[in-house]
Amino acid sequence: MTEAGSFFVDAVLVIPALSAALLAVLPDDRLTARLNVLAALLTFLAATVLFFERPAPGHYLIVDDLNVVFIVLSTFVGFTTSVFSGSYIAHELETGRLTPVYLRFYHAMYQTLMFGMNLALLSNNVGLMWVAIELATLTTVLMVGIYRTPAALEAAWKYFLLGSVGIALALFGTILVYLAAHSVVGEGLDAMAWNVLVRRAPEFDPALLNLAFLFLLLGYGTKVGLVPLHAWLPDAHAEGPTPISAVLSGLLLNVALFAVLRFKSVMAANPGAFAPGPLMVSLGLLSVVFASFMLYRRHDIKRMFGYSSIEHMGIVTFAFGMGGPLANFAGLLHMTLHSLTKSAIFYCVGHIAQVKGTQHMPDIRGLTVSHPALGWGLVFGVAAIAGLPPMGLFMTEFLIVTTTFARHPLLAIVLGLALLVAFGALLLRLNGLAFGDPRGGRAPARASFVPVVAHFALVLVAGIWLPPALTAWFQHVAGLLR
Amino acid sequence: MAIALQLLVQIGQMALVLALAPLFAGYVRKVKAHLLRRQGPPLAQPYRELLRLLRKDVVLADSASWVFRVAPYLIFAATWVAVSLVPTFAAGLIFSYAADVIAIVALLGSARFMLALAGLDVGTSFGGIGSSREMLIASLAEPAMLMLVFTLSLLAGSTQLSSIAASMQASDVGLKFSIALALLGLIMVALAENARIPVDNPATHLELTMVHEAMILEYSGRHLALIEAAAFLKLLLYVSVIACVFFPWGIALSGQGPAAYFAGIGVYVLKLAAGGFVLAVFETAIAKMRVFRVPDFLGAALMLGFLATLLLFVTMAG
Amino acid sequence: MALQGLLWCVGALLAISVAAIPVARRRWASPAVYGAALCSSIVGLGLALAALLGGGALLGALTLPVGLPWLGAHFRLDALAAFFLVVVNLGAAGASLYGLGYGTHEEAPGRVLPFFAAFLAGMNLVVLADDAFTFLFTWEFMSLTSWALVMAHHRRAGNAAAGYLYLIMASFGTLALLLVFGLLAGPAGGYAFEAIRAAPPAPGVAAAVLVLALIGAGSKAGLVPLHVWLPLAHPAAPSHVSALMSGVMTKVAVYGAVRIVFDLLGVPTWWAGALVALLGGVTAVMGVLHALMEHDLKRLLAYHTVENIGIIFIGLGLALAFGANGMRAAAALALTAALFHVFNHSVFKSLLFFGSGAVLTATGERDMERLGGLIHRMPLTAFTFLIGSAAISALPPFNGFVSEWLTFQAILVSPALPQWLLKFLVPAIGALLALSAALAAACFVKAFGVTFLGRPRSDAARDARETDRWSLATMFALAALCLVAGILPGYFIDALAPVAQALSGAHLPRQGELDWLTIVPVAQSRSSYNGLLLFLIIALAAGLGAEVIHRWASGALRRSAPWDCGFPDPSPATQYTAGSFSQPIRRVFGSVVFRAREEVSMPPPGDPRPAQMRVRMRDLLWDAFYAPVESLVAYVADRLNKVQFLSIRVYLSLVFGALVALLTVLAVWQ
Amino acid sequence: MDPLALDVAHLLAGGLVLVSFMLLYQDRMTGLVNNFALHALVVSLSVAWQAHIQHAPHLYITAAIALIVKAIVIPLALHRIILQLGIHRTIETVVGIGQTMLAGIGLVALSIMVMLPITARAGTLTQQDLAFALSVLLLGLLMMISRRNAVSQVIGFMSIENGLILAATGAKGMPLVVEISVAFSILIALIVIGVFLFRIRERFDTVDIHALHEYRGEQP
Repeated sequence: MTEAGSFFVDAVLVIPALSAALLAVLPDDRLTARLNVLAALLTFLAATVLFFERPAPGHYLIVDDLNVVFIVLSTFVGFTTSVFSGSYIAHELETGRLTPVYLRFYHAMYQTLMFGMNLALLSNNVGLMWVAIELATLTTVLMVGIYRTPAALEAAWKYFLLGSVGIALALFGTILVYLAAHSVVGEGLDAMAWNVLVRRAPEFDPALLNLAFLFLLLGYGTKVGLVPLHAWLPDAHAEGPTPISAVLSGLLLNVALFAVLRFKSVMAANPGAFAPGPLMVSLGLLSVVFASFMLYRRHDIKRMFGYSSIEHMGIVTFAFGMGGPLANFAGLLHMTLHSLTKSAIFYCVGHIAQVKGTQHMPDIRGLTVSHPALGWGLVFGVAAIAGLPPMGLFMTEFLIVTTTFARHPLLAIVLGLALLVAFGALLLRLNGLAFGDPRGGRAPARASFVPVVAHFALVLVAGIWLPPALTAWFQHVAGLLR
Repeated sequence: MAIALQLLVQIGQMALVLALAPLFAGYVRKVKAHLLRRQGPPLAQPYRELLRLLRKDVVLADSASWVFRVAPYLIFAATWVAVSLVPTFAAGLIFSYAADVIAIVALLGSARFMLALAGLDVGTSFGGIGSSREMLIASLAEPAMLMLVFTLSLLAGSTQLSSIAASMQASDVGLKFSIALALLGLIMVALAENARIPVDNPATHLELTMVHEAMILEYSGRHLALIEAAAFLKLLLYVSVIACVFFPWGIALSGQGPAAYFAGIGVYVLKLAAGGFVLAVFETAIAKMRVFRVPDFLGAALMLGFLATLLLFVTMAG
Repeated sequence: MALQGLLWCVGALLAISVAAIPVARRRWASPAVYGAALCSSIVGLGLALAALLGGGALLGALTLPVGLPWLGAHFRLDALAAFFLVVVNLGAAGASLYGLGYGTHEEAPGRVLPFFAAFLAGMNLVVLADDAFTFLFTWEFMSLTSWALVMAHHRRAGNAAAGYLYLIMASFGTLALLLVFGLLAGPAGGYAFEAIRAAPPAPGVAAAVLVLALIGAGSKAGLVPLHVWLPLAHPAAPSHVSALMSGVMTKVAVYGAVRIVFDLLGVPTWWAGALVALLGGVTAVMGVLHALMEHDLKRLLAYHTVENIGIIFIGLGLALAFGANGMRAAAALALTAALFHVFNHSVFKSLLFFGSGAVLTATGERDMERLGGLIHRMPLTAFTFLIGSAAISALPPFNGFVSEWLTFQAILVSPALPQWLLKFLVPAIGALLALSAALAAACFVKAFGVTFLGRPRSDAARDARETDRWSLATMFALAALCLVAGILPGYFIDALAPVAQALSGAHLPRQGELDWLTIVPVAQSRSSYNGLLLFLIIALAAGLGAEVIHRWASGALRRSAPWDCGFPDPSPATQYTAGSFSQPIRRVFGSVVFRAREEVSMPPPGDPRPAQMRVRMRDLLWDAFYAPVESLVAYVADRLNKVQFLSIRVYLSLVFGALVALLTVLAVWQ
Repeated sequence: MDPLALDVAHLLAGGLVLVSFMLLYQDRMTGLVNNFALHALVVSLSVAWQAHIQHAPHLYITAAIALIVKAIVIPLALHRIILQLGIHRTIETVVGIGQTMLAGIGLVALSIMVMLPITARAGTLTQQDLAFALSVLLLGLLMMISRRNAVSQVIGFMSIENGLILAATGAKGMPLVVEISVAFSILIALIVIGVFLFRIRERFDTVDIHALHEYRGEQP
């Protein structure tokens, strides 16, 4: 059944590309919003088929245990985000923050972004993946700056420059990987294909791999938002349109980290190469500690959750750095659940900022009184992101901390305390936002809560019961990652 | 049949203590008066007071609740039962296994609890003073008491007064320094618990110095009579405890015949006389101390208890 | 099998909580939810009782395919779990029954009803859990739901802060437990309790586990110095929830400690016993001293929870010390005392919180200085509260005394211990226990006397009305239980025998068959207690006295104004207040423990200003442990926050620096 | 492969590093832009030479792109921007030129230290190319962080990119080089357009902290 599979793989890429072109030319905004949703939905459906029909890996595209989950996840979040952005954009048009022209541009860019990310996830070729990630970065840069306020422009610039440097470093690393490969595999596309790389990795020159991984970690790590390469992330989250913040936190960070994982699996397969563990552990731990303290002095709600994304990316990096079947499993699961939770949080935050007319947290109070759905949604989201049961992130943090403590007690203690500090900051803000006497606008939110509910339902279920298939894939990948 | 007989003896003991308690109080007063070169009231004076109070009407404050009216009966009953559990002239009476010394102390605690509540019930300022100071003294006295119990149980391997008396009678205990310390501590606790000088003055009605009397200011008639009787019983109880633990000679052990019982009664009365005399001398010899010196006094008792325990460890190890 | 039944009850509770979300605003929602919760708790109580008394016939284990995929959720019902389930479901049933009446006064049912049922479910699950993941999952779930209940009245001043501190401390405890299980399970992740039992940790590891477990469970139980959240959070919740948190949830925390230390950790070490017992003694005294300084009725009760937790931990510590020296019978005695006190405290603390809730609904006041004289307006509530006060003050013939008496008996066995430290330490702990018991009596003379006796200090207190029938029924039932457990303790001790047998390898001699229901923990000649007999004789003597006096002496009674040494003052302001009642104890203890300072400002003669006295107290523990952490976090946050405001060029140089540094490392490393 | 070819390749690659140093040395705007044109020229030459000796015709495209876009179009555009925005003719540096040069030397040393042992097995040509490419990359980064001026930072970034192109061509037979260079050209075009659109005169790193406060919605 592989040709059917390959058909759907192509669909996952073609639909966004076509709809991007289409949306770029269509004038009417009502229609375009719906079209956007429709395209995202079709992409998602096409992607879900990949669960059952996997094509044989080609020169450029591949579907395997690692990316099948993430491709479905990213198309799903892309779909829900498009639904959310429908109601979000409508409000923006009314308030006049966006003109129809920019809206057309926005939708085209949205689909382009989807295309870029799907390509990056599906690509079986290091160079192709690099191009795809650069494409995704560029589109997000343009969307972050879309409001053209000084703050937005500055955020876009910062993102753009740091991103470009990161991209450059990643490219150098990619070249080095090719060099390491082509002396073994021979010249040509094979030397850049994932499945080949992983299979032949043991014969590669470890020294080259080490240098390459160093560049790749720094390059893609910039996209992941690891401290000290993180500077662009909070502002990009704060100043762009909220759907983009959701996609950034929910998907783009994942895609970049996914790239790092691909290369880590290559490293892991090579006995001579140094274990990337310590490097990733230190970067991850640094990110967690730094972000958790940065949460305290935040006043902009979206920027705060941007920092929380840094924290969680740090946790995941830490987990993969620790390695071992349990920690790797936890890391993969954490990536998945974090993207679901964080994007849902941003949906809530977007509506909150719209009804309250501000992102400035001290001006927002008593949401559970004035807007129960939004308020309790936020409470649920924060509880989930803080790793409280019955939500899924509890499982991952449980696995990470317990397994780490058995091996390196000190690391686990630092990590745990950092998590506690971060939780303290989030809960402090949550107390202010969700409880107390209401402050700020009281207009009812005209929002579709379907995306939020869908995400939270998934997170809740994952906390209690995981599908065996998912477990099997993740465990296999965890084994590959060592 | 045997049970009936034992029950009879027990009831006899309860009647005996009830009869002796006022007499003992009067006797102490008399001795104190003599020591002060006064004539003093006749020995039977306490009986007269009780009877007079019983015959009078009760004048009850408007703001008093049922607690105020129920308290005297409970206080009286609890104290009386507590005394009846102490081996006075005979050990191992039928009730005596219902409570060990800890439980006896706790019974007195229940009585105190009710009394303190009664002091607060009417809602006057003096009742409050009395209750709060009484509870302070009690809270300091109980740890000291427990340390002493600890010493005794270490000596006798039991907290059951009858067993303690029996094993103290058996000569193998010998004379240990710890016993003296324990005796001293127990005396201090007894003085505090019974509102005697130097902790409190049973004769005073100077508002700011009184503790026990302040709580019962609002009482009158039969209620007051019951509370006074309870106070007499409590004093008798502590003297009896000291007597049966430290001077256990002549106490009839279980299984001995009626003759032993009557001998025991005689010895018991003699012991009371001696104890009362010592108490009177002590009370006339020293002065009452300020309320906030009481913690030091009872702290000293606690220290004695500790010391007794530690020394006992040493002597036992040796 | 009982386990399935209990899990079904839990499922029912969860279903209730979900179903309550949409309908919470309806008028019938509150009785419906509480009624349903009552039914399921009663069923659970019955099942747990059957399992506890059934002699192992109904115990068992099962695994559900949820939770960690490769592990599943293990559940197990053993004697220990059964006993704690009895405590949990008894408290739950009481709270639900009380809620039937109390819930009608609730202004925000939407914030209470769903979480109430979920909270009950969570507590049941913690006790049933049989693997590390399920245990911590449900443990934290319990914290989360109770936090939501604390935040139910979030607009009242201070509640939000209380909830914040509570959840942070709870997460801190959970973190400690995470580390505990990290150590016990090992890197391979053997999370099932059987696996952990099969591989007991090395001595050094065991020590770390013990300390972490004390931190984890202690922070939830309110062990000093981890107690700071408790007196803030428990009173903030609605009163029946306060009763659950104080009476039951702290017991679940004790269960956690017992499960880890006694069951999973294998053979204890004697110093562990010393540590635990000492912590318990300090906790008991600190808790009761705090309570004495407190004028808020519900906070006073919360501080007493701290005290009783201390008493329980004294028993546990003694059990550890005895067990470490192979003195099984003594260990069983201490353990039985602790567990019996767990049961007793859950009963009378719930009763007292219900009483305070009744007062709160009747007067809207929690501050004792504005109450008084309620016994005239609410006699029945006052009666039950009095019984609760006597029970918690460890006065015979009520249940509180029996468990403390057993603890004393255990302490009196301590001279047989070989270690000299224990020989000397345990008597001192006994003195602490006696002190806390006596102070508790003083504190409840204050609580009951100032609240219910005397003359009303405010209009609210004057116009109070007796509370509703449901609440009264609950309170009377619990009061009756206090008395029954006090006069027939033998049966309760026998019920605890299997638990003691399982945990300490021995159990107390059977008490049920002894003549006249005397309880004899060790030997007849050593010590014995018979609550029933005492109760009967006292009743008899009191009745006799009353009869005689009314028959042959005067029964007449006249009402008049109080005498008060001749100068009575009609204003209720002249009666003793809570503050003045505790003043002597504050002078004696507070000046040391709380640095209590009194400042009297006496205006000069002729100056109409009122004289004032202000009392300043400081919580030294807070200053020692919590304030530094607070300021440290703030300091670091401020320092790091500067990084938010750098220029792009500097950020680029960060990247550059990282790159160059790593390259250098690589170059050197090769 | 005949030594002459190697020497030429070596000459061109080394020349690139030299030009990077010249970029670091420049403190006049126009001179900088011209220098960069030279930089791009050298790159295109070396790429073309690689195409010749590797017999990889598609690399000629890359060379052409480099030549047209970066040696001609962009310098002209930059000159126009400088004129239109009235940018200062002098370049504001963070630390003195001298220190920057010293640091550059250190970086070159570092990159050689790192590269040579690693790429020992990868053939001399690749070896040199990679070593030089890494040096160019690091020098470009150094330039970006040691210059306050927007245009000079853009130029620094473009020199990084030249280094990467060099590396990519140095990696023998690497596919997608053309695509990658195209993608990069798009990136650079965007940067330049950005500079122009957003009227970023002197610097896009705002050093005014208060402005940043206001920008980042962080007023308490």
